Amino acid sequence: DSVNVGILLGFTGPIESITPAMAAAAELAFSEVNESGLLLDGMTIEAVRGDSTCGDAAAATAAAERLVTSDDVAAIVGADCSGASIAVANNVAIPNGVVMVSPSSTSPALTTIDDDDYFFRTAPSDARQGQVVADIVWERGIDTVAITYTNNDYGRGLSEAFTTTFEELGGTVAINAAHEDGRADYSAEVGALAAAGADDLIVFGYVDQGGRGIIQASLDIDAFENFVLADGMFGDSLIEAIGPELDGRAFGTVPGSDLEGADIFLELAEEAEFDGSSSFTGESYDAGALIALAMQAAGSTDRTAIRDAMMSVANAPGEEILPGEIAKGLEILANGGEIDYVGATGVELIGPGEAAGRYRIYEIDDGDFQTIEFR
Amino acid sequence: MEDILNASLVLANFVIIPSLAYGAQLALGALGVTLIYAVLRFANFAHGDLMAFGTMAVILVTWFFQAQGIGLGPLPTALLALPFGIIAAVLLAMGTDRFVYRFYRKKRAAPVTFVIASVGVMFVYNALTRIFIGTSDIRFEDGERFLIRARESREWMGLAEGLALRSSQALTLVVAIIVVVALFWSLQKTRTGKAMRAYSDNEDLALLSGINPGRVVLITWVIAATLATIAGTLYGLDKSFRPFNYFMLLLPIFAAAVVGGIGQPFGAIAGGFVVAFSEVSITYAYRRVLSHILPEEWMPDGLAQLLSTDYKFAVSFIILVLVLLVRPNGIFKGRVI
Amino acid sequence: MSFLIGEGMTGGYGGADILHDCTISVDKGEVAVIVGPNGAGKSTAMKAIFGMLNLREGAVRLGERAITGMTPQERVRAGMGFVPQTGNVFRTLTVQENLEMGAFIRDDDFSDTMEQVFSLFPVLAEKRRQPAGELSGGQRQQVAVGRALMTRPDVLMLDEPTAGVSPIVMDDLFDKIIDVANTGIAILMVEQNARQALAIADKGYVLVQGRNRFTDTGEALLANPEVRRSFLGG
Amino acid sequence: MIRVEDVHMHFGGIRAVNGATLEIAKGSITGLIGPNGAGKTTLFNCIAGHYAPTSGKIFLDGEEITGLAPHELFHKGLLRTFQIAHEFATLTVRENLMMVPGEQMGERLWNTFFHRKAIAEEEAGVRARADEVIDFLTLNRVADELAGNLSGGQKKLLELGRTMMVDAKIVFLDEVGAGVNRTLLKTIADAIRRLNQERGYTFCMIEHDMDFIGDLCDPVIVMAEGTVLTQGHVDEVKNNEQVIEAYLGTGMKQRPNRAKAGA
Amino acid sequence: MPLLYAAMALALILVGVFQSWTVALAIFNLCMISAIMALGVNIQWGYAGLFNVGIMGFAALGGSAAIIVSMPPVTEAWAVGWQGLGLAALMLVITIAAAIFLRRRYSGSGRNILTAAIIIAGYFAIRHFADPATDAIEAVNPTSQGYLGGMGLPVMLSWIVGGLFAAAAAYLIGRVTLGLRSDYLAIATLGISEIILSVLKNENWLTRGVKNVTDIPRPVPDELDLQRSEWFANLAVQLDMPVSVLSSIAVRGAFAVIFIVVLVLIMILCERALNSPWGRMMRAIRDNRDSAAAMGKDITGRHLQVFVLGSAVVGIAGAMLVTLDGQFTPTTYIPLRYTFLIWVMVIVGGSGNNFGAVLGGFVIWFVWIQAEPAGLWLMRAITDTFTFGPAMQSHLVDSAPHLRMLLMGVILLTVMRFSPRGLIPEKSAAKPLR
Ligand SMILES: Nc1ncnc2c1ncn2[C@@H]1O[C@H](COP(=O)(O)OP(=O)(O)OP(=O)(O)O)[C@@H](O)[C@H]1O
Ligand SMILES: Nc1ncnc2c1ncn2[C@@H]1O[C@H](COP(=O)(O)OP(=O)(O)OP(=O)(O)O)[C@@H](O)[C@H]1O
Ligand SMILES: [Mg+2]
Ligand SMILES: [Mg+2]
Repeated sequence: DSVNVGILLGFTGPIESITPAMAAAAELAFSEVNESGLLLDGMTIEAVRGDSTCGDAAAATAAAERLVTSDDVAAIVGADCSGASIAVANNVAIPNGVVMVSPSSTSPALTTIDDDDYFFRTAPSDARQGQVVADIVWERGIDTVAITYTNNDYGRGLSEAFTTTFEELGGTVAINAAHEDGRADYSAEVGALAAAGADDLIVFGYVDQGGRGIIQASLDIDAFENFVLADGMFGDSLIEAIGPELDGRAFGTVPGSDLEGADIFLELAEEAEFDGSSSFTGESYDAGALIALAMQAAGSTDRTAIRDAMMSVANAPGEEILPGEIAKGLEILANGGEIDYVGATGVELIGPGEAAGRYRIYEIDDGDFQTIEFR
Repeated sequence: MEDILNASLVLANFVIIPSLAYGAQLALGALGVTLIYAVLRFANFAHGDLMAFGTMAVILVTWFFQAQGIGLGPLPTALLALPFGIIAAVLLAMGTDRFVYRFYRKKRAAPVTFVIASVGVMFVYNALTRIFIGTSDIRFEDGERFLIRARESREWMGLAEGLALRSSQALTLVVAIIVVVALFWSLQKTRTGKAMRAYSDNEDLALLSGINPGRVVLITWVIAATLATIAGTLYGLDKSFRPFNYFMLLLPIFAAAVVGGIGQPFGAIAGGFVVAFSEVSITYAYRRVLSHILPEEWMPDGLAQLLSTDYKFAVSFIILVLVLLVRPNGIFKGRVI
Repeated sequence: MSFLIGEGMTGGYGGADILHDCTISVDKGEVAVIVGPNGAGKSTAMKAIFGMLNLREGAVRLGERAITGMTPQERVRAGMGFVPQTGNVFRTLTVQENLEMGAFIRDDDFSDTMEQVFSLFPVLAEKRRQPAGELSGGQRQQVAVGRALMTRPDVLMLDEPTAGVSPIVMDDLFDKIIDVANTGIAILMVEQNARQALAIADKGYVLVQGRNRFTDTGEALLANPEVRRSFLGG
Repeated sequence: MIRVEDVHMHFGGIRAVNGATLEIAKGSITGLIGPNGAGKTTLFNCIAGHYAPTSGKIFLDGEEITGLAPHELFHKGLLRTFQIAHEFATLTVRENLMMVPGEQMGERLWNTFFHRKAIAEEEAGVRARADEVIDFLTLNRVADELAGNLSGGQKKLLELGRTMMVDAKIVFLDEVGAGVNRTLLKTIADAIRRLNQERGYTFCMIEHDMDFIGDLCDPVIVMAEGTVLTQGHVDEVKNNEQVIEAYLGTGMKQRPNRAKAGA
Repeated sequence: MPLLYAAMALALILVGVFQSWTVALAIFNLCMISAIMALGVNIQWGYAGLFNVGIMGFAALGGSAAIIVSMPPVTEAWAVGWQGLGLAALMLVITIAAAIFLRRRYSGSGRNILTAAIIIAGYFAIRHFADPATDAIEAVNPTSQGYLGGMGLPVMLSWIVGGLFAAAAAYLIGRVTLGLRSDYLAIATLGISEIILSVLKNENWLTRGVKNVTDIPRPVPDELDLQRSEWFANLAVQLDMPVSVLSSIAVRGAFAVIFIVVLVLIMILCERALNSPWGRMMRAIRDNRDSAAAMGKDITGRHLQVFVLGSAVVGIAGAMLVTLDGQFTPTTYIPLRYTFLIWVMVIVGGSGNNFGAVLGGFVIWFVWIQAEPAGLWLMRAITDTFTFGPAMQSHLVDSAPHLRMLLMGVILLTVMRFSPRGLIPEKSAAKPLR
């Protein structure tokens, strides 16, 4: 017996370079479930991929529609970009009563969406991260910064949240300028940012996109002292691409509460031959795991039942479940116990069904991300 | 004196060198577009993805060489792999022409039919590249990254500002100049070049002059694919390889080709630099430059920026539209169809 | 057996046939002229002989060879030259380049021939660096003829070479055509300045609706009152 | 009717028209001749609004028309044909003619939505007129053929036909005769004469066929190197030394008869 | 032609049977929007030969109308911003008036410089008043509002307004650029569409910029409301259908009916225009501008007319699309999807023929959407039939989405191969042209 679960991510389009790893992560969770054979008396999960294209709401809706009505999925991991997530939620998931667990939509707008409780996300809202970044920057004694953000709801939302907190703290934002992803050249942006007179640059962008382009260009002409990064910039490819020049010059935040979970996940990813440090892979794994666990807790693959079980498996009380321990979780649930899924990113769903937003503060040094603290 | 030196160093670092390198990258791409346009009379939307394909082949061969420990010392290994990439791209382009464009040429289809066919070809290339090498971001540069480093040069010159010059930037510029001169010379002076121009002007009459159209088309694709691979590889060396970026590069490349006067090799070069310089110089904040040359009390409060970088892309296009309004056929008076 | 012959040609542009069993031939050193009303198929016949049209029936022979299946560019190499009626210059190429393209298949030094063309059409020498697209109508016609002369072909086919050229140039042109024919080249031309053309023709064809209507020596056609009235403007 | 005062038209360094001054009398059929490249077509283009002259003035019935757009001139009754045929290639011959009349109510978008009856009636009228013209030009066989597929001469005829679709004041003909069968050209000459006499059209025509010019035109204006060389009745002009040297040549030379020579 | 339309209908029905009816309806609705956009492009290219590659900009502009018409106004934002914006608007009017006055009064060499000076001065004056006002507006509740909101009117009104927006922009753009010829016009329009998009992305006070506006009201009932209402639940029981499925079908069906009405209306007008002396005149202009001008046709005027009309139709479709999606996300507007794909529709369908353009809209959208599952299916078929190593296997699976592009390209090229002049070619050009 098997049940379909949709994976709706932007396999083509602007974020196509990070999606394969995200999908692989979600599927890793499913294969753990399937190998254990413990889900609902040996039921297996069949992943069905759909292409959200990230950009095109109409195409995303069509793909979701197919997943829901034709492939009859019990729940969906996705979508990724906030625009696509909202379109899919409003036009397909909510009307049809299908649970969506987005690993990467961080727009604050999703907090207030009228979702009949069907929309969840393992990524926290940007509003919180902006505050955290502002705090750590201020604490390090930096009072003037330049900001560059990727020109979409993620970047813009983060920069607004950051600016508000940072100015309340007494800091100055010398320049706050957007950059477009996927452009050929970022010298103009770096020129303007550098001229503003700040020594430190905050980059609210994507690691495989304009964000990296900007850091690269800044380093090439030695425009800034330090770089402050957010979750979108967290990823090994940053270090691989830029090399030792960033050592000791960059710090930032990424969602996560527990070093242990993240490390285990990295190992699992390595075994499964994908890059576990790439953006939103942990969140994707967690999204997949949550869906499976919720099914088990609900005792059925009924869509609404999955929704109702979601919060209880994600949060305390109960036994903490780390990556690789899904089988254990399934077993506990089957025996009528309770679990608190922690996973790769320290999942803790709050209010409207989104990650609470614990952040790991990291620094780049010795060619790697070094964890400093959590908050 | 030192102030002026500092100011010009800032200007060089942030405006001139980046614009030159970026302009040269655009120009190389635009040359290929312009050539196809000149001879085959259509705007080839697949050019960006042809660049990506050629570069992909270069990367695969580069990896092989790197694994074998073959290298060029301070120069990137990719240069050694370049010929292989060119061959791959040429084969692909020739195959495409054989199976797609030749049919429409025989039918004497309208140029727009070719354009749309090239959109179809773009989809196919797009998929091929991604299926072969995936979608992720790839750095394949090795060798010496910098000719001059900002920090070192600052210490060495003892000035407040330094100068940075990457090897890939210099390489791009040199190659661009060589390629355009060679191309221009061969179009104007060689027999084949003249045959190409004649063919582009009037196909029927070219037949009557004994020109073999098949050969002309073939040579055109060979040159275009070569240019595409060179442009793509240089761009990839300078930035990084990501298939999606090559598609996005198409817009500024087209802009460059058209503004320069479509069908004109020198126009492509001029267009590339116009686009690059307008993007960078109009949105640059001149505060830092001014801070070196203006006395304290004259310093403006703001950033001395003409327009925010939010509008960078828009600005370069406004410039384009303005250029076209003054010179409706582009800077070098390209052909109109 | 004539040097160049299009025999029993039947065919058209894909729709209805334009040519019906039409035969045209010319020999070395001869001038043959085709006349007829507008739309009769004169240009079509020329194109058919040059391989720019698919023939349903009939054959084209050059010398002893059957060349029906050859592409136009192969015919050029086989020694045929053609000036079409319209679109007969490279507009973006300069006058000189236009002439050079005429000599494209020649590997020898063609500067002599170019000088001859320039002395025949002095304006062209003056305008040698100007794109042909900027020339006046008559000047373009001269470029077109000059281009064909550059080829040094065995057969020269001209579709209305004198349309739009001034009387003085037309005279020179006809003289030149005679000269060329006298060097042993076969000349086949379509003309609406039919009286002048027939006056120098060894052979004349009157085509009507794609069929041979009259075929005779130039002199005889000129003397034929029906031909004069119906096709030569009295 | 038309007065051209010291018109210059320069393309970069090339002085295509270099101070032309001339007048075309109302009701005349004026010929314009001159060697190739004399600037005749360029002058036409200046008058018909295709180019704005570099300097100089042009008047129509005393009103200055320098620099007006071609379509404005059309509505003032000034029509022209093109030396190199400018047919509408994807329209049929009949449509080529039917599109000419100005101010058709069916050319207003609003009417096409809501006044279809009236348009249909109007179309019937235009069509009838087009058919007359087609008959006259012996284009019946190709009336429904795309104009792009016409033979060279047929395109020329079509050019002429378009001027016959409306009541014009003055018509500029740029070598309508080149490439047209001589027998047909006679009929065309008759038609021009008739239009001139019965409808009062003024004509100005460029032509290289001296018989045609001699038959129709009075006066004849001779241009050379961008200026007016001389002007007068055909016979005067024909005997003008300068004209003979620059344009006419010494007339039909006696050539050896090829047919005999070859035999 | 009827055959082709029947085949298209059959394809949609097959989707209904084999996938689901909601999928079929969803595709159908977007097919219709695509068809309308394609009609807009056809008006410009097929009728008049205007090479407009700025479709994306007009679609986005039309889409923004949906916000401005239908969202509820944000009173707080108006309160803080109206004065500044009003003054800025006043400055704009003054600047334009001054520039016009100057150009009327003076002629001579200094004229252009003076105009430029006035415009620059005006620009700074406008910025002086507008900047604080927009900042204040954007500061109002930025996570959910931060913009002026709309007028709270019925959303269908925005379709007309969207058309008007696009038309107004097209008028301005056309006045400036229509003198340019084909490829130059193309790049100019391409550039201008990017400019329009930059404005929509960065002027947050107006349309919330990249922060997107969601929950735009719909002209049809909400699925959840339907599901909760009793009569509907009863209906579902009677029809023996899950209530959620029925609600989806009902909502999509309602959209479909409205869209059909719009499409048919536009289609009738287009057909009447094309098959009239007006259409003939446009084709003549397309064939040869010089000659048409000599025949008394006002080329620039007519070009402006079709440019405005075609853009308006695209604008209408843009507004409809936003209405259907229920949200306005400026980042989704990329040339590939909103310009090139539409062009593909027109050319594949048959430019110059309205029925062709509509069919093209249907076919290409259908392929665009169905190429995705088809690609997945194909890859599964491959991996099921042959066995590969695990690395190769996962690589192949990851490649599946790109088969979508491959299929799209192959289908496009195949269709064009067998009907190079479009599925339903332009009527008058029935014979091959050399
Ligand atoms: N667009 C142009 N650019 C440059 N030179 C031009 C242009 N148009 C015409 N000329 C030049 O101007 C001169 C006059 O040309 P025009 O076409 O007016 O001659 P014409 O008297 O009509 O000759 P013909 O009898 O051969 O038609 C020619 O020498 C031509 O080369
Ligand atoms: N490309 C074409 N496609 C279809 N029909 C054509 C094409 N070219 C010419 N025709 C038709 O073929 C017929 C003969 O044309 P052709 O050009 O041979 O005439 P012609 O005798 O050269 O006339 P002219 O003296 O006017 O040049 C004409 O009726 C014309 O309409
Ligand atoms: Mg002919
Ligand atoms: Mg002339």
